[in-house]
Amino acid sequence: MNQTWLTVLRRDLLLALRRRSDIATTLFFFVIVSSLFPLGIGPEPAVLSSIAPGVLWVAALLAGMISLSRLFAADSADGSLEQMLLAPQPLAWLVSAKIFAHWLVCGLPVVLLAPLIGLQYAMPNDALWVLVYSLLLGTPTLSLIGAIGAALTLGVRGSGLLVALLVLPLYIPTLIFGAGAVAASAHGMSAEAHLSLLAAVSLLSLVLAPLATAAALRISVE
Amino acid sequence: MHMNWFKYSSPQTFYPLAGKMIPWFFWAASLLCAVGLYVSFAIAPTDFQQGEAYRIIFVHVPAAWMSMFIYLVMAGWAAMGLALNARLSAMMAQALAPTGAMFTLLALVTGSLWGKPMWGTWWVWDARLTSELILLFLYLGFMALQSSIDDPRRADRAGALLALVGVVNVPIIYFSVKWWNTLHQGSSINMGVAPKMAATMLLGMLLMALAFWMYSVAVALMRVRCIMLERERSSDWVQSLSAKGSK
Amino acid sequence: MQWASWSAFFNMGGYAFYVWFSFGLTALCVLWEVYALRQRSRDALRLAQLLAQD
Amino acid sequence: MLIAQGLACVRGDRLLFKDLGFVLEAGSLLYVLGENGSGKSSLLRMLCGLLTPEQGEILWAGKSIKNHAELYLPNLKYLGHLNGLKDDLTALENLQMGARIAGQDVTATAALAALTAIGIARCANLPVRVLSQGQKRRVALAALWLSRSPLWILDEPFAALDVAATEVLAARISEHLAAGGMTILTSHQDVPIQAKSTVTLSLSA
Repeated sequence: MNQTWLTVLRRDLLLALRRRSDIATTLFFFVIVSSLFPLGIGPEPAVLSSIAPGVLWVAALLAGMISLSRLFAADSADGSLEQMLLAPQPLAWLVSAKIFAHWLVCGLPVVLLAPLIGLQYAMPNDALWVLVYSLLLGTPTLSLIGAIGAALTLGVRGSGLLVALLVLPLYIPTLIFGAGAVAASAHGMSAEAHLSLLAAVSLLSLVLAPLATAAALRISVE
Repeated sequence: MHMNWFKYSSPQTFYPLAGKMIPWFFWAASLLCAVGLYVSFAIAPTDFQQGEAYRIIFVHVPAAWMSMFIYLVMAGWAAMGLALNARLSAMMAQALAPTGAMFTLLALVTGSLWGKPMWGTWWVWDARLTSELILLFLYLGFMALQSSIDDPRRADRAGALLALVGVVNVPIIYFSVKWWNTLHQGSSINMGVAPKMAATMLLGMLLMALAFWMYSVAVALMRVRCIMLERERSSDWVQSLSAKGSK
Repeated sequence: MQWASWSAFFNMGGYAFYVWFSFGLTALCVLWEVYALRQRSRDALRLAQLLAQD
Repeated sequence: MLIAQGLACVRGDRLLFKDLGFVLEAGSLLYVLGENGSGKSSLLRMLCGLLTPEQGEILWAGKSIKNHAELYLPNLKYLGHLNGLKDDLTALENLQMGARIAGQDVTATAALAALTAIGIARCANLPVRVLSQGQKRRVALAALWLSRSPLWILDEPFAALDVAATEVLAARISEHLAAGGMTILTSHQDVPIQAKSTVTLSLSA
């Protein structure tokens, strides 16, 4: 059982490694979106540090979202999705490996890069740490929930925009708790409550999202 | 019992049945609406703080209730459609969505029309309005997904799954928005109904909500009839129906 | 009865625009929805008829 | 033993077939014939459980494949008209990972032997992206030399193959049938496959 899971993970990571430009695109998107805000708002450090949590979280959310369409589209086009559906292992289990790979490729780099961008926004040091924690807890949820949207819109016309419409409203709790944690810490308050709620949302989606994604994939290949 | 259900779940038997039910629901809606409007405008007293502007709640609150209620009912039909593979259930879910979206939009617009004279701004980011806005997004997502999938069977099933995912998320979203709202003191205007509300005010709201409910049922039945006609346009029963209509 | 006169009723204590706009818009939406659905049903039947003639 | 009863398939507005049934026993071959658009591929996908029949049911060892997928899927090897290969992986990697996802551990030596059997060993370490259509098909078909599943469902396995490869594949399928396996396939051409019993199923458009 683990053998298969690891194979799916390894295959997706290997593919991402052979197409490094895809990872770079996501990261570049994150950097450029978060750099646009100071240009639009003005360079005052006080203003920037107060909007930083929200801006960085929204940028991370969008960066995760634009990469969603790749999650199952290639597999569906070359037939490896069919093969995965016919594997003896439960589909939800294999899907969770794909989602994990997606997070490693698209989520983790953003988490690691975020504190650097945070420095540009004149964020205090403590808040930078909380930013990393909150993204670490929250970005897996983005991949998990996003996978449902990606599976539902598989092969549908205009799927890129549609996935945004489906998935963004579902991202709201993660955004609220994630950005809230960073903001609380920037105001010298404890971020613990936010982070626990964020973890709760992540756990819930960890349990439910692979099942929903598997069901959506079954519907999509019919 | 079992057979009965299958009988009415086939479109050609449900279509005339729904046709017979629609006028009744419309009559009930009109009657309830008439009484409701009378209570809301003639009997309910003027509010001490808000003056006459508060009378907007007689559409705003029922519309907000209906918007959430319809989403729940929609998810219920969707779940049944997925579990029993029943076409009619999926069609009902699809038929409810536009009406639910309309009530959501009405709740938003009337809420903002109520907010303007009370707080001097068209929009406040309070928990209720923000949740309604997100609910509108959920409705729009459902409708967009269904309309962009050509195969009706896949559209039904994908839409149903999305409605279920949405309904699991609605309480979480509502809770998170409330939490967010209490943390940000700057926008802590609470648009909730005043605690000491006269019984007649509550009665007016209930009557209007019932009227909206009956209306929603009637309109959903109308729409489900349209969907049946469109999907089964080549089947014999639609053919004979359209031939009858043209004579 | 709450109102001294019809004009007081229509004036709504100075909030006429907000109150009547809310109710008017709701009525408009409801009527439009019913009208649109009748139209849709008629169109669907007409299309079915056109298909039958082929 | 695979049993199909009263199957019906609807795609969009069209009824492709109905009341379709057959019994496939160990060692037998089922030929599905029909023009393009007659529902051959849909039937094969239905037999895999990818497509839910509008009516009817499919039984494997007496149990419905829909409710007992965990019993059915380990016994199934399906090859659709999509190859299921990743362009950026080499032929060898594709074969090994594909087998592993199907729940079977395959050594590099065994995978190479499979590629040799269908005559494509020299491409083993090339990324599939650079291969021709026929070569890709052969990489996908090499999985049949590794498969231990008793039931093979193959959609146009002989398309895009040259004469030599066709013969090798036909021999492999005959060998599989002789060992008590079952095969369901669609094909445009006549292929010399030896089977204990052959059932032909014609779908009309």
